[in-house]
Amino acid sequence: MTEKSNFEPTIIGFTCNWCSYRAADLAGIARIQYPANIRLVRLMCSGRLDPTFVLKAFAEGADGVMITGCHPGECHYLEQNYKALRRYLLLRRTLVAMGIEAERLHLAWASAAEGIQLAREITEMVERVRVLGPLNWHLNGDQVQITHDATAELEVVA
Amino acid sequence: MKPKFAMYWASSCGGCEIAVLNTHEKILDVDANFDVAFWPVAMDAKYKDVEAMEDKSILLTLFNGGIRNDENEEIANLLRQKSQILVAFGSCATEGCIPGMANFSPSHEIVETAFHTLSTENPNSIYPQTSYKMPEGTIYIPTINSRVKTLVDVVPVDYFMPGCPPESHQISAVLDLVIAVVKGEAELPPKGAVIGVGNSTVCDECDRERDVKKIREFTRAHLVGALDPNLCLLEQGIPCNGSATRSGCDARCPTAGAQCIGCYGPAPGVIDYGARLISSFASVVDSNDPDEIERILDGIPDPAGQFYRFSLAGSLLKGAREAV
Amino acid sequence: MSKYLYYPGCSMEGSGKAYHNSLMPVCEKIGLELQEIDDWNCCGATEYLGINKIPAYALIGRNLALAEAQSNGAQDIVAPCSACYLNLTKIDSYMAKKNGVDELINDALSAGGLSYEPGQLGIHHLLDLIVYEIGLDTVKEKVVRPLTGLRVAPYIGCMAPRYDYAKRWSDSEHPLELDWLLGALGAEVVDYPLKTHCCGGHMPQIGPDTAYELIHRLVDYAEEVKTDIMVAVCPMCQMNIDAYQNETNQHLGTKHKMPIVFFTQLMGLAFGMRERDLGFGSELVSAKEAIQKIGSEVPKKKRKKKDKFALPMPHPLGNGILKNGTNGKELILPTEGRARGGRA
Amino acid sequence: MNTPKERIGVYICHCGTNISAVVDVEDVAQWAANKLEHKGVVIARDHKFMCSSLGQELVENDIKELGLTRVVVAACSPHLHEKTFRTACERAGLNPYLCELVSIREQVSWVHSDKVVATQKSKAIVSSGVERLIYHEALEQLSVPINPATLVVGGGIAGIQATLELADAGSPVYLVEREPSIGGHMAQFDKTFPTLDCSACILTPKMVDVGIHPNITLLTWAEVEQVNGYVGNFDVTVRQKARKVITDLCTGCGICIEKCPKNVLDDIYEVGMNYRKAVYTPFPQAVPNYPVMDLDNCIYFDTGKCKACEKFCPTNAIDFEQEDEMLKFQVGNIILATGFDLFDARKMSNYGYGRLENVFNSLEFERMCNASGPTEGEIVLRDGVTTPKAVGIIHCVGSRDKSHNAYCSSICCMQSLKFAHLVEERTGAHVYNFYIDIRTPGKGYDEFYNRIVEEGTHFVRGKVAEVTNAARQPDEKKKLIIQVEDTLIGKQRRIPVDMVILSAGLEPRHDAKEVAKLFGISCSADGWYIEKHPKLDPVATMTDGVYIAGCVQGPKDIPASIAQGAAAAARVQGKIQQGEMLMEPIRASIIEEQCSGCRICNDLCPYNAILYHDATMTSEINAALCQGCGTCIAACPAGAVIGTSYSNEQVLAQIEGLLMDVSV
Repeated sequence: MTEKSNFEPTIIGFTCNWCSYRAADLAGIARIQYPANIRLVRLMCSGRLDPTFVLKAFAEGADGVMITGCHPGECHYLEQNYKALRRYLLLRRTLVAMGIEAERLHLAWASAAEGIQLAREITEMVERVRVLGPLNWHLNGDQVQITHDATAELEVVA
Repeated sequence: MKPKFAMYWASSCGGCEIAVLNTHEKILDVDANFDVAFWPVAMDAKYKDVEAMEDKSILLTLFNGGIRNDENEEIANLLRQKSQILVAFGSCATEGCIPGMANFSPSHEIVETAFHTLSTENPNSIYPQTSYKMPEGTIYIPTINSRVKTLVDVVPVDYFMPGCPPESHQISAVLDLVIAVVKGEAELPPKGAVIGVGNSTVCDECDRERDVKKIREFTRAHLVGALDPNLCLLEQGIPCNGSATRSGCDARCPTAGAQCIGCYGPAPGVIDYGARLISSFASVVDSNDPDEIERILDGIPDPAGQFYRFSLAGSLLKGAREAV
Repeated sequence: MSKYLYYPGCSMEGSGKAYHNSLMPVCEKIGLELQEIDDWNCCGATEYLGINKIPAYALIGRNLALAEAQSNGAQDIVAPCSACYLNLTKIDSYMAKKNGVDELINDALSAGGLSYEPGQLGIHHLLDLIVYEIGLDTVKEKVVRPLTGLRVAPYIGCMAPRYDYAKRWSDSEHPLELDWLLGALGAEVVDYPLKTHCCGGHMPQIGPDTAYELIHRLVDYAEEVKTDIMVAVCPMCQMNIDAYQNETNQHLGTKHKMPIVFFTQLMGLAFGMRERDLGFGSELVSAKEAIQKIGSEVPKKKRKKKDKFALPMPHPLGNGILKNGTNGKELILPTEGRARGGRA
Repeated sequence: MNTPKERIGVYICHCGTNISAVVDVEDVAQWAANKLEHKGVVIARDHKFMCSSLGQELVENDIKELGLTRVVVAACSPHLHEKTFRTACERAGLNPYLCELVSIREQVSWVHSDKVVATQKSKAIVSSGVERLIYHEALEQLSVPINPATLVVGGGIAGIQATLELADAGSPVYLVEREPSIGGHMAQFDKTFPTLDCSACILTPKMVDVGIHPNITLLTWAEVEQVNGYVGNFDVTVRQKARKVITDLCTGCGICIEKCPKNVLDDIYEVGMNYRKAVYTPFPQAVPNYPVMDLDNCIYFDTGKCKACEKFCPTNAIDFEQEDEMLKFQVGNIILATGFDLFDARKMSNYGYGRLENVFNSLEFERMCNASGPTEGEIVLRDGVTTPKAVGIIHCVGSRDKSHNAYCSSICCMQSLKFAHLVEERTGAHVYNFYIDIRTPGKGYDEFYNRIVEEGTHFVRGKVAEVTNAARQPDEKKKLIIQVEDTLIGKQRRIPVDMVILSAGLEPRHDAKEVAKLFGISCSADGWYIEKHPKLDPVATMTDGVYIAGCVQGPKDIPASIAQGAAAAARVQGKIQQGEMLMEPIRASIIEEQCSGCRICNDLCPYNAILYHDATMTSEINAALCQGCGTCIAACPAGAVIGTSYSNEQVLAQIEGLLMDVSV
C-alpha cells in the first residue's frame, strides 16, 4: 500500500457546463496553477449528477469526489443546482454510514467567472483528501479472508 | 428418464424453500416432470452424491442464499459445474438481501456480536475455530468470507429471480415455462435475463393515487395517526421504495399500507439501487435551504439501511468500508 | 404559563433593582414563568470584550452552556438588561458563524465540564419577549388602570436593537416595540426620535463632559415635546439619565427634572399594582409628580381642519412596513421572516 | 477479447507549444495507439495545430481512408473548438456527434507544470474520451419553426420601444401592461436629464403610436398568467382584468370619472401624493384612454348603491357585470421589460421617511415637480403651501449599502443633480447634495454636473447618518437636521434644512422572482434578470426565445432602456427572419414501458417539459421543451428516463476512463 506521505489522491470532479466547467477554462486561460490530482467530468448541469456516478468513482478507485455547480439562485436551468444540493446532502449521509469520510465528497459552487475560486476549492479538496489517505476501494474486497479468531489481523491475499 | 432438478440454500433463511412449497399443487408438477436430485431442505442428500454426477446432468438448479463462507462458494461452483440452467433464486442469491447487510460491518465484529454480546451466554468466551485437532484427526468447519457475495460474484449465472422470497405465482410461472421448454413447447429467455418479474416498478402495480411530489417531512407509518388509504405513501412522507423496486410482487406491501422496502431489487437498467433512491427522494425534498433540507432528511435516520436493505452486496460499493 | 430561563445579570441586584422588583410581578401577571439560571456569572458587560476577547467570549459562553444544561431542551433565555442580552446573542451568533469561535469557547468550557452548541437556545430581551411572544393583546387584557394622560418618551437605547443578532426588532435605528407596548398600556407616546441615541454609557466615569452633553440632549428633547416621564429598557440608560441629571444641570446650567423609569414599572401600574411593589421611589429624579397624572383628563385635540393644500403622507410605518410596488394593501408584519426562538 | 465495434481515431494537439511545452504529446499519442487499441483506437496522431485547416484535413482524410467511425481530439476546451471538429467530421461524412473534443490545454497544460504528472493526466483524459465516445450516438439537430408574433411584457419606455421597432418592421406584437395605461415610470417624470426636456413631450407621441399601430395588440390592465412552449412556439395565456368598461363603446370622454363620488389615494401613478377616482385613467394622456374601475374602492361594489358612472355615461359603456377574460395566443419570442420598483426608503428609518413629514422620496418629488402633479409643479413642503428655503438631497438611499442593495442604482446621481437644478430654479432655496461619489458617465452628464456646481448647489461628500427633528441649537428648531460626516473637511456637520429628498435606489420588481419562474429565466442574487452574457449578449437570456430590456436587467436610465428595447427587438426580428432555428440535440426522453408513473420527475422540470398522462399513468417529455439539463434522468428512481449526449453509459465510461491506471 502507498505510504501516506507521498500519497497522491485522485479526485473526480463533476462540473456544470455553464459555470464550473467554464471556471476551469478560465483558470486555464489565467494560468492559475492547481494540483493535477483532479480530473473533471463535464455535465450539462449539476442537476444531472446521479449519485451512481459518485459511487462509481469511489468504486473505481477515486479517493474523493467534488461536485460543482452554479451558485444558488444562478442555475442556468433556474433551480436544478438545488436538486444537486439535496442529493449531495442525502448521499453524504449514506456514504458516511458506509464508512466513507464526509470530506471525501465535497460540494462547491463556482460561477463561470470564478476560476481562482475553483482552483482554490480544488487545491483545498486535494489537501483534505491527502490528509485522509487513500480510499482504495477498488483494491479491497474479494481477496480478503478472515479467520474466526476475533483478534487476528486481516490477512490480505494479494 | 425425467430431467434432474436441484435446489440449494446457501446463506439464506429458508423462506425461498417455503415459497416453492407454497406453490401448492404445482409442486406435484415438479415431481411429475423432474427427478429431484438434490434438495437438502426437502430430502437427504450428500455433497459427494452431487460430486459423483456427470457435468451438466442437472437441468435446473434453483440456488438461493448469498455466498457467506467457503462452503457456499464451493457448492456454488459444484452446482454450476453440474447444472445446465443455474438460477440465482431469491434476493440473497441475486443481490445479498438481509444476510448481505452484514457487509455494513467487518466479519470479526459479526463473530464478536454472535459470541460475545450481553444476550449471549458464553461464560468461557469460547469462539468457534475453523479447524480442530482431535485424536481421530483434524476436523474443519467452513470459513466465513470477509463479506457476503452474490452468486454471480463467484460463478456465471443463467437467470436471476429476485424476491424475498419470490412470489409463489411467479415461481409457478417459471416452473411452467421450464416444463414447457422441456416438452419443446417454449423457448428459454436470453441468458442473463431476470425472470419471474415485471418490466417496471412496484408503482406500476400499486393502486394508490399519485400526484407530483413535494416532501416536507419523512416519517414512519406508525408515527402517523391515520394514513390516507388511497394516496401514494411517499407523498405522505413514508419513505416507500416502490418507485425504484422491480415490479412482480403485485405491490403487496404498499397496498396493505406498509412501505415497499425493496425486496424485488432494482428496476431494469438500474446500476445501483440505492443511488436511484437517494437521487429520487432527495430530488423531491421541498426546500432549497441546506438547514431545512438536513432537517427533512433527519426523517430518514438510517439512510444506508433504507436504501441498501436488500441490495448492499450487489451494489457498486458492495458494503461499508471496513467490510470490503 | 410559558417558562423561560432567566438571566438577571448584575444590575438586577444593584442599580436596576426597580427593574427587577417590577418585572417579577409583571411577568407573573402576563404568564411568564422565569427560572433563574443557577450559578450564572458576569456577562462581561461592555468593558471586558474590549480588553481581552477570548476570556470574555468564554465568560458569556459559560452562561449559555449553563442555560442549555438546565433547559431540559425546552426553554429560551430572557435577559432584562440590554447589555446582557446583546452579549448573549452576540456570542451565540459568533459561535455559529465565526470560524473557530465555537471550538475556542467549547475548549475553554470543557475545563469546567460544560459545552454549548450555538443556536440551541432562543435568546430574548424581556421587551421583545413581551411584545412578540406574549403579545400586546394579552397585555391589553391585563390593563386595569390605563396610563391615560401620561406622556411618555420611549427610550430604548443602543444595546437592545443594535446589532440585532437574533433578529428580534422591527428596526435597528428606530425600533417601535416600546412605542407599541406603552400605547397598549394607554399612555400617550410621544414621537421620540432619539430613542436609540447614546445615553453616555460609561462616559460619566471616564469623560463626564461628554456624558453630560449626551444626557442633556436626551432630556432636553424629551422636555421639548412635553414628556412627563421617560421609559427605559436598559439599566445603564436608566441609571445615567437618572443619576447624572443633577450633575448635568450643575455643569450646563440647565434645570432638567425628567424622571426615567423602567417599562415594567409602568406595566405594573397599568396592571393595578401598588407603586411600592414596583420599585418606585428608588429613582433619584422622582417620578411621583408624573405618575399622579395618570387618569387625568386629556385635553381633546382640536381636530385641525384639514388643509386643502396639504399633501398626503406616505403610508405610516405603523406596526408594519409596506411591500414595494403594491397598492399599499399588503403589509408585512415585522415578525414575518424573523427568527422567533432559537429552535426551528 | 472481443474485437472492438468501432474504429476510433485519436488526435493530440500541440497547440503550438501551449500544450506540448508541458505535455509530452507524442508519448500520449503513442500510448493511446498501444494501450487503447482494444477499445477500438486504430490511429493516434499528434499535430502542431489541430484546429488549423491542415489539422482538420488530417481528421477528414483518416475518416475517409481508414474508415474511422469515431474521432477523439485532445486539444483546447470544447467551448472553443468543439464545433470546428464536429464540422470537420461532418465534411468527411461522419455524424458530427460522433466526435469528442477533450481539453488537455485549459485542464492540463495551462494549469499544471510537472511534465510527468501532466502527461499522465492527459492520458487519463484521452482514455476517458475514448471510453465515452464508444457510447455516443449519431444525432441530428432539432429544427423549430418560429412564430412571427412577439409578446412584449411591460409598457414602460423599454417595452414601448421594442414594440414599436418590431411593429414597424412588420411583425405582429402583443404588448401586455399590468396598469391601465402604458407609459411606465417615465410618464411620472417631469424633466429628463441631462437635457431637461419634458418627459411627457417625448414619451406621449410614442405612446400614441403604440395605441394606433395596426401591428400592435395592446392589452393594458392585463397580466400574463401562463407561458407554455418553447422558442418559436410559446403558448401564452393573458388575464384581461375586467375594466367594467366596454371599450368598444367608450369614447374616453371622462364623464364617468368626473361624476364618480369616491376619491382614492393613488398609490401607483401619483405615488400616494394625490387622489384619483374609483373609476379612472391614471393620467390625462393615458393610452388607451378608457378608464378602469377600481373594485376595492368603488362604492357600488362596497354598498350595492351609487352607479353614478353608469347613470351619466353617454354611450352606456359601463358594465358592472364584466368579468376577467382569459386571452390565449401564440408567439415565437418574448421580450420582458417589466422595469423596477423604487427602494422603500422606510427601510432606512434613520432618514425618517414616512415619519418626518418633509422627507420625500424621489418619485414623490418627481410628481411634485410635474405640472400635472399634486402641486402643479410647485415645490412646497408637505403642508402644500410653504416654499422651502433649504433642501437636502441624499444620494444612494438603499444603494451601495450592504444592509440593503450593494449595487449602484446608476441613475440617482444624475437624478439628484436634476432635482438640485429644479429646486434652485423654482424656489431659489439653498440645495445640499449629500453623496458618496458623483457618478456621471454618460453623454453630456458630467457637463450637467459642472453646470449644477456652477449654479451654486452645495456638495457634501459623506454618507448621511441621520435626518432628525430633534434640535440642539436654536437655529435647528422646526427644521430637519441632517447629521453627516463631511469627509472632505473631516468633520461632523449638522445642516438644518426644510425639506429632504431621498434619492432612493432602484430595486427589482417585488414579484420579479415569480415572473422569472413564469417565463423560465433566472434572477441574479440581487433579483435582476440575468442576461446571457454581460458583455456580448446583454438582452438575451439563457432561455431561448426570451429577451430582456430596460431596468429589468439592472438599473439604467432612459437612453439605455431605449437602446436595450431596440436591441431586443432587433434580436427577435432576426429570429423571425430566419423562420426556423436549430437546437442542440441534448435531450431527455422516457422509456414508456419502464415508466410506472410514480411522478417523481413531474415537478423537477422548470420548463414544464414533463407531462403526465392520466390514462396510461406514464410521464412523457416534450423534446422541444426540454433544455437538456438532465435533472430528471438523475432523479428517475426506475431508470426510465434516458438522455442523449450525457447518458449514464457515457458518463460511467468516462469515469472509468479517467480512473484508468495510466502508469503502465
